[in-house]
Order: sequence, then structure tokens, then C-alpha cells
Amino acid sequence: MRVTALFFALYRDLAGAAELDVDLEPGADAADLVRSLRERGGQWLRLPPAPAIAVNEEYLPLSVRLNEGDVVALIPPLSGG
Amino acid sequence: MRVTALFFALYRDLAGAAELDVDLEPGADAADLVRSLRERGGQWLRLPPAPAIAVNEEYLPLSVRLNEGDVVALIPPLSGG
Amino acid sequence: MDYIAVQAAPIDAGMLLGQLATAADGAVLLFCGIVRETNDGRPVAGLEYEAYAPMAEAVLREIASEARSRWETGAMAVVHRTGALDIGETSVAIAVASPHREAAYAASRYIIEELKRRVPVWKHEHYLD
Amino acid sequence: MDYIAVQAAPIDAGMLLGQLATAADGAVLLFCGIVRETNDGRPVAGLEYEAYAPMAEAVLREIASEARSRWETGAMAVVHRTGALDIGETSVAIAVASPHREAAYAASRYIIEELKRRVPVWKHEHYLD
Repeated sequence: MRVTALFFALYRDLAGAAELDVDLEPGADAADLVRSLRERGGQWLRLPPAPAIAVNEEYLPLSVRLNEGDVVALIPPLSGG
Repeated sequence: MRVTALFFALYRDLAGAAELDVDLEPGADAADLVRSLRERGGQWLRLPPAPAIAVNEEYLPLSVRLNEGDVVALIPPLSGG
Repeated sequence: MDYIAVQAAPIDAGMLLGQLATAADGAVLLFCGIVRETNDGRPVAGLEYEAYAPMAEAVLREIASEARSRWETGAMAVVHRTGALDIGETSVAIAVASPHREAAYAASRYIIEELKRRVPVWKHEHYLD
Repeated sequence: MDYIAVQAAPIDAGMLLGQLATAADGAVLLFCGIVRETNDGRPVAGLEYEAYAPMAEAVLREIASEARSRWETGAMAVVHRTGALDIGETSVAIAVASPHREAAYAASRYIIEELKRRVPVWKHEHYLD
């Protein structure tokens, strides 16, 4: 299945892109997505192993099961206000 | 000696005036001023025996000694804001 | 440094706000007290504020100084209306600039509570019933 | 009922303020966060805010609802800037109308603290040194 990963702020800098489509095994969870990104090596290893994530604009734990077409945002430490 | 008493809000209503010059014995304190006003009887008896007062725009206790020319405001319960 | 006024003219809160902050400030907090349509459950037609104006300004200035001595604040503005006000009009505005929001909230709250406790102003309500 | 926006356009705080209160409200509190000339002691030239805008608006809407469920509030407005801001510009404005000032202060403070904790917005500072 395919999901879309979104990158912001320092995660976008290390990803070199604001978004990326990623193919995962059916039944994968958000932790699997992060693992598959880090396995690309290089800059990707600077991605924390357990970043905050939002699936379809809602904060969820890394254990959430993903579905085809989900939009998964990787959320760096916030600094709004 | 002569002092000026100022009346606001409900005290002005019962005094029927916004200010009044009052003659007091030398050495009188603010409590003496209030007593002399209440001794006028009638509406004046509605003045509380121990109202808050300000002398020359500063809150002071009723025991403060007054001087010739002092302006003594009798301060009803506040309701600003 | 502080702008203090007890005035019959309408309060222009947006103006207060715009003039307050300097480059050192990270927060501005503006409190506006507004004439409500009810008071203690009774319908209000309008009201009038009476002030012992020179003393009211002196006490407001004192309260602002106290706030500054307790919290790190920049410029402050406190304005109280007098005379007849309609429902919806601003009776009091308190604007506080500060490097930090915690100080702005604390100082603003201190000023409105002390104002109600100490500033010689009286409200006369006109009720509809 | 609530006005929520994450926008590149400058924030007109006076406008927010004027449109908020109804005849039931006795208080309006407006918080403005402002770009300071220093951050952690370093001189700032300016900064940029980046937002995950649709989610940021959804979370702000949720925070406003939470505030309303805890305190008696009227209308609320929360606006966050994105893009490049100069020193002195408003990065965030939170306006809360309420029948009572206690609720306005509590809700306003809740919203700014939760915003900083939960709303997906990132600040990029440009330093002079």
C-alpha cells in the first residue's frame, strides 16, 4: 500500500522534500513508516526513531495501523505562538 | 478651620451637593468631620458613621488630623471597572 | 511611560494597542470591560460612570507602578470612561506590554482587580424593568 | 461562532476585537504575541513561521472548544501568522469575549498555552550574529 509522508521544518530539511510517497506492506503501522524512512540511511538517520506523528491531520501514536492513501505528517518539536 | 467635603454617588444624593465647606475646631480629625455632618440630622443620618475617606486625593484613616484647606472626599462603596 | 486617563471620550482600544509595544516586547494583553445587557439578571438600558477623576488617575498610576514592580512589564495604558455609556461600549481598557506573556497576564489581572477595589469610580445603572 | 485562521496576511487585532463582543459579554481579552528583537539573548533580524495549516486550524478549533467547555465564553478568535515577519509584528492573536472577566482570562491563557504545546507551527529565526 502507498501512504504520503509530510515533512516540516527540520524534518523537511533532512528529507530534502516536503512530501514523499512511500510503499509499505499491508498492515504496516506508523512506526514501520518511520523505520522504512530511516533505513534509507544518510540524512534520514537524523530522523528520530520515534517522532510525533499525525495521520490525516490528527495526532496519533506510532502504533496506529495505516491505510492506503493515508497522509502521515512527521511533526518536529513545535515552536508556534 | 475650614475644610472642603466632597460627595460622590449616593453620598452626593443624600448631601444634595457635590461639595460643602465645613468649619471645624482646630485639631479636628476626619471622624470629627463625619460626626459634624451627621449631627445635621435628616438625610445626613444616612451617611455611615465610618465611611472611607480620602484627604487631598489619598486614602487615609478617619483618625487623620485635618488642616485648614484640606479637601476631604467621602468615598461610597466603589463600582468602577 | 504609562498612559493613564479617566475620560468622557470613547475609548479607542485599537489605538492603545498599536502604540504600546516596543521591540523588547513579546506580548501585549488588552482587557476591555464592556457594558452588558444584564446586571445581576436585570435588563440594563445603559449606565453612567461617575469618577473622582484626579484621584482616580493618581490611584491608577499607583496601581500601574505596583504592577511594574512585581512583574517585568513594558508600557501600560489604563483608561476608564465616565458619563453615559450604551450597551456594548467599553467602560475600561487595560493594555500591558511585556517581554513575556506570563508577566502580561499577571499584571493585567492585578490592575483590573485593584482598579475595582481602589479606584474612586461609581456606576449608576438604568434598568429597563 | 469561533473565528480561526492560519494566514500569511498581517493580523488586524483591532478588527478582531471589534467584531467579537455581543450584548451578553462584559469582557473581551485580546492577547497578541509579537516578534521580539531578541530570543534567548541573541539579536533577531526577523523570523518565519511555517505551519501545517489545515491541521493547525483543526487543532486551534479543538482548543477553542475545550476552552468553551471549561469556562463561560462567548465568541473567540484565534489567528496565527505564517511566512516572514519583522520585529514588532503580531505572530498570534487570541481574542476571547465572555460575560465575566475571570472566564476571559482563564480561557485566553489556556488557548495560548495549548497552542504552543499542540498546534503544528514552527518558527525559523534569522539572527543578526
